[in-house]
Order: sequence, then C-alpha cells, then structure tokens
Amino acid sequence: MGYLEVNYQEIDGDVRILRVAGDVDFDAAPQLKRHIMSRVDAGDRQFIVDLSAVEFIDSTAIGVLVGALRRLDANGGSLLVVCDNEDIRGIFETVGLEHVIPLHRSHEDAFAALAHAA
Amino acid sequence: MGYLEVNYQEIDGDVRILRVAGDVDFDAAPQLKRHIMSRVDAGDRQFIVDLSAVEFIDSTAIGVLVGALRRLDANGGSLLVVCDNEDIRGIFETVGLEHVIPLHRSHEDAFAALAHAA
Amino acid sequence: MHSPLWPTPPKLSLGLRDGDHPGPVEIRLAARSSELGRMRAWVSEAAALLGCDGKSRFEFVVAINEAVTNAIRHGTPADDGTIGVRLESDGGAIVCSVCDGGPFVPPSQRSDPTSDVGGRGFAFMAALTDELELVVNPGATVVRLRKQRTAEAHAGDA
Amino acid sequence: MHSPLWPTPPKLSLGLRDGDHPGPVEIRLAARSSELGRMRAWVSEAAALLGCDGKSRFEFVVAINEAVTNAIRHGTPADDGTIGVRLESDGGAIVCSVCDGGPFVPPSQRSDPTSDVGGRGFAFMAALTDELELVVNPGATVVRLRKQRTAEAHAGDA
Ligand SMILES: Nc1ncnc2c1ncn2[C@@H]1O[C@H](COP(=O)(O)OP(=O)(O)O)[C@@H](O)[C@H]1O
Ligand SMILES: Nc1ncnc2c1ncn2[C@@H]1O[C@H](COP(=O)(O)OP(=O)(O)O)[C@@H](O)[C@H]1O
Repeated sequence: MGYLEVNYQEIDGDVRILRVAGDVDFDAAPQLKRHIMSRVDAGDRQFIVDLSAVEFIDSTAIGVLVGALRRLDANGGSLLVVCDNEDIRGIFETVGLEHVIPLHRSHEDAFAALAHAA
Repeated sequence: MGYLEVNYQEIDGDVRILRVAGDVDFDAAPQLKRHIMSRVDAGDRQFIVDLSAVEFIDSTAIGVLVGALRRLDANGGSLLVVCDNEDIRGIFETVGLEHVIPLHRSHEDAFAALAHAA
Repeated sequence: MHSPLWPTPPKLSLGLRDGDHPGPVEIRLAARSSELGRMRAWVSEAAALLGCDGKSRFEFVVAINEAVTNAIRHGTPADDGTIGVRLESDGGAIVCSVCDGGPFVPPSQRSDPTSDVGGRGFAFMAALTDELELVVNPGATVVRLRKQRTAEAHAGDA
Repeated sequence: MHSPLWPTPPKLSLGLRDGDHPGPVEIRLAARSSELGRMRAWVSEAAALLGCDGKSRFEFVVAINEAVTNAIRHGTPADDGTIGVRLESDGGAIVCSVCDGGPFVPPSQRSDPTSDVGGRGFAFMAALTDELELVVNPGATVVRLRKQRTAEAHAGDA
C-alpha cells in the first residue's frame, strides 16, 4: 500500500525526465521498473530521474536504477539522478552509490553533465 | 602446505578415474581444478572421482567438482564421486550435495550408474 | 487502522519526554510487502521515542526496512504468519532485532540467482549502522542492527 | 614446528581427562592459506579436549575451516598479520569464534563475482553447526559457530 507516483516528461527531443514521488520500497520497485523499462524498450536513451519528491528509498529501488543504467550504458545511453532531498542523498552517499549513479542537486547540473558527456 | 595427491587412470576407452588423496582445502583446490580441467579440455567426458583417500574436504573443493560437473553436463558428459570414507560422505550428505553430485560407495556402483545412464 | 497483528505499540502512547529512554518496544507484522510502509512509520516513531533523531534516525529506518524486507522475501513467518521487530536502548545506542522463524537461505542456494535488482540489502545494513549481527539456526533468522542515537556519537570513519 | 604466531595452545598439554571441560583456548595464525592444515590440527585437538568427538568433531572442523578460509580470503588481518580462532565450552555445546580485523565485504561488492568455485562457505557453516552468528562492524568481522558436543544432543531436524 506504499504511495508511489511516476511522471514522465519529454524534453528537447532526446532527454526524458522521470519524476518519482512517494516511497520507493520493495513493494513499489516493480512499478518503478516497469515505468523505466517500458521507456528504455521504446528506445529512449537519456534519462534524468528526479528523486527530489521521494520520501523513502530502499536497496531494491536503487537496484532498479542501477539495472537500467547498466542497460543504457551498454547502448550508449545514460541515466542521471537529480535529488535535493538531503536524507535521500545521504543514503546514496553512505552506501557508496554516488560513484555508480551520477547524482546531481538540480536539473541545470544534470543537463550540463549530459551536454558535457555528449 | 596441505598434502594432496591426484592420480589419473584411463579405463576401457571412455571412463577416466581420478584418485584424490590428502587434504583438499582452499590451498589445494586450484591444484585439483587444474588436474580435472586439463582432462576436460583434452576432451575426456566420463569421470569417476575417487575421494576414498581424502582426509579433509572444503566448500571450494566441492565447488571445483560442481563446476566440472556442470561443464561436462552441458556437453553430454558426466562426473561421479566414489567415496567409502564415512566422514567425507557425511559432509556431502549434511550440506545436501549428494543430490547435486552423484555419490557412490564403490567403483562397481559407479560403473553400473554410468552404464545405466549411457 | 490497527489490525490485531499490528497492535498500537505499548510504549508509544505513554507521553514520554525527551531524555526518557523507555524499555523494549516490539511489534509483530504480517509478512507482506504491503505492510512495509506502516512498519516504517512505527519504527520511526519508536526510534524517536528512544532518543534517535535526524539523519541517524532516517539511516536506521532504511537499514531496518532492509532487514524486514529480507524477512518477508526470504524468511519464514511464525505460525501466525508474522515476523517480529523489536527496538531497545543499549547505552548510547539503539538496537533493533528483526526475527523470522526460518533458516537462513544462502544466496547460492536460491533458485533465482541474484539479478541486478537484488543483493544489496546487507551492504545497506552494514553501511547505515554501527554494527550488524546475523544469528542463524534451523528455526530462526535474527538480524540485529545497532545504531548510535546521534550522528555525533557515530563510529563514523572508523 | 611451532612458530611464534602459532604457539602451543596452553590447555593442550594439561593432560585433561574425559569430562573435564577446560576454559577457552585461543590461537592466532598468519593469514595465509598454507596455514589451514595446522589450524585444523589444532582445532581438532582442542575440540576433542573440550569433549567433542566423532562425527560432530569432524563436521565442526569443516565448518571452522570455512570461517577461517573466509577470514584469510576476504578479511583483513590484525596489525600483526594474524587472525584469531578461539574455542570454549558453553553448556552442552562448544562455541568457536573466528575473528579478523576488517569490515564484512558483501558478495555483491566484490570485484570477482562468485564463480562456480565459490559462494558455499556460509551454507556449509550453517548446515554443519547448530547456530551460526556473524557480527560485523567497520573494524571487525567475527563468525561464531556453535556445535553440540555429541551428535545425540544435536538439534538435528529441528
Ligand atoms: N531472513 C532471511 N531468511 C533467509 N534468507 C535470507 C534472509 N535474509 C537474507 N537472506 C539471504 O541472504 C541473501 C542476501 O540478502 P541481501 O544482501 O539483502 O540481498 P537480496 O535480499 O536483495 O538478495 C538473500 O538473497 C537470501 O538468500
Ligand atoms: N571474513 C570476511 N570478511 C569480509 N567479507 C567476508 C568474510 N567472510 C565472508 N565474506 C563475504 O561473504 C561472501 C560469502 O562467503 P561464502 O559463503 O563463504 O562464499 P565464498 O567465500 O566462497 O565466496 C564472500 O564471498 C565475501 O564477500
């Protein structure tokens, strides 16, 4: 009965923004996975996943993001996370995942990183 | 500095007997692996591994046997273990591996099983 | 809102004040992933009452959620279908025990070999707490997580 | 034959008789796989002195060997390059603690993802003992294995 909301937005042709809100736990992770993977399967390659409105995240949710990132990486795509929620950022940092999934504080930073990589 | 001895014997064309003696622990497992795998690479497909003279065995050694068995299985080959040492048999049984690696008490039983499978 | 399996935790309504450290509090919850949200709300409130707050508390709840998720996914509930979660003070730390009634199933014996989605639970628990203890016998799996009450007293970069 | 890192365990020369259960015995051994054979000989002798024999003893030595192998392969030795192994009586059981000075490294964070050769150590320890305990903090990994002295007193099919 966790609350999860995923919004999808297309930006200037290539970049897709996924805004996630609520609790992304083991109960909700499959829903997140379906959302991301259906877009990956549809051919999208550049993702910004915005976790700023997420209140809780667990290892399976982060596993979904890492799985999508690996798949995109292998096809020349990319996935960045934007988050200004310090609690959630802290989890990424403490478990050492900020080196695996690029973590940005704002959409501007994320776009700059995408442009730099391109 | 563990003591390990591996003897190799060809029987009626197809079957190979590997007699292992001593302590097959993490220190010795690579040596066991080299012995078996060099014969698998050379094309041998039917193995009887005799552990009756083994005095100690660990999970890495059993892992080597399972690895060889999987490889042989995939190519229509087989690997059986013969062992009349009750201590060693007990380990296979207690960890539930007698269902993964066929375990026989004598060479006669092992040959019968091979003939039956052929 | 509270089912019999999810009683109002006894100590949570005592109006304890800051600095009071009540005894152990315990709940049993149905072994379903849909219960995780309520479990977290309870644990978070209990941790606050035991004097744990801020970043420490959030990290602790994330770690505990991993242990409870494992008990639901991989463990065996008690005969009444529940698993247990217990919090208690121990010196400057809080200890949380998560307990189910089944043996530990080593990853190599699971039928679904770990995909990219799994296999990070213990890494999370270890990184987010000060000590992780796992006790396993044929009839129970208990995970015990210890967390300093405040980030300042944290073992940190030890 | 005994190096300074491998002292004759104090209790092993006391000529204890059946039924006497001496206090804890402890060794420190160099964290090298070539030490495993001597470690097993010591542990086997110590377990016998503590009253554990036959099938129980063999299973216990196999389980302890797995824990020590892990400490050598995955752990961090103490500053003097050693890891610790300790046996003691506890009621009808013997408890063995294997201790190294480093954090637990979850399998998913290892650089060599488990091949067919690995990943069975904890399954062995759990199957061959009555209780397995793992305590992990940033500065130590301790594995504690409990085994009933005799197969008859064994928890068995619990
Ligand atoms: N309560 C439990 N009961 C039985 N087995 C468990 C339990 N908790 C964890 N395990 C085992 O430990 C493994 C590792 O757990 P974890 O690191 O959390 O990764 P994940 O659960 O995502 O696979 C699990 O896959 C499972 O095999
Ligand atoms: N003493 C230790 N220190 C750090 N990590 C350990 C230790 N013991 C075990 N581990 C971790 O636990 C994993 C599982 O151990 P095990 O089941 O014995 O399988 P294996 O050692 O064959 O990989 C190891 O691969 C390693 O990542």
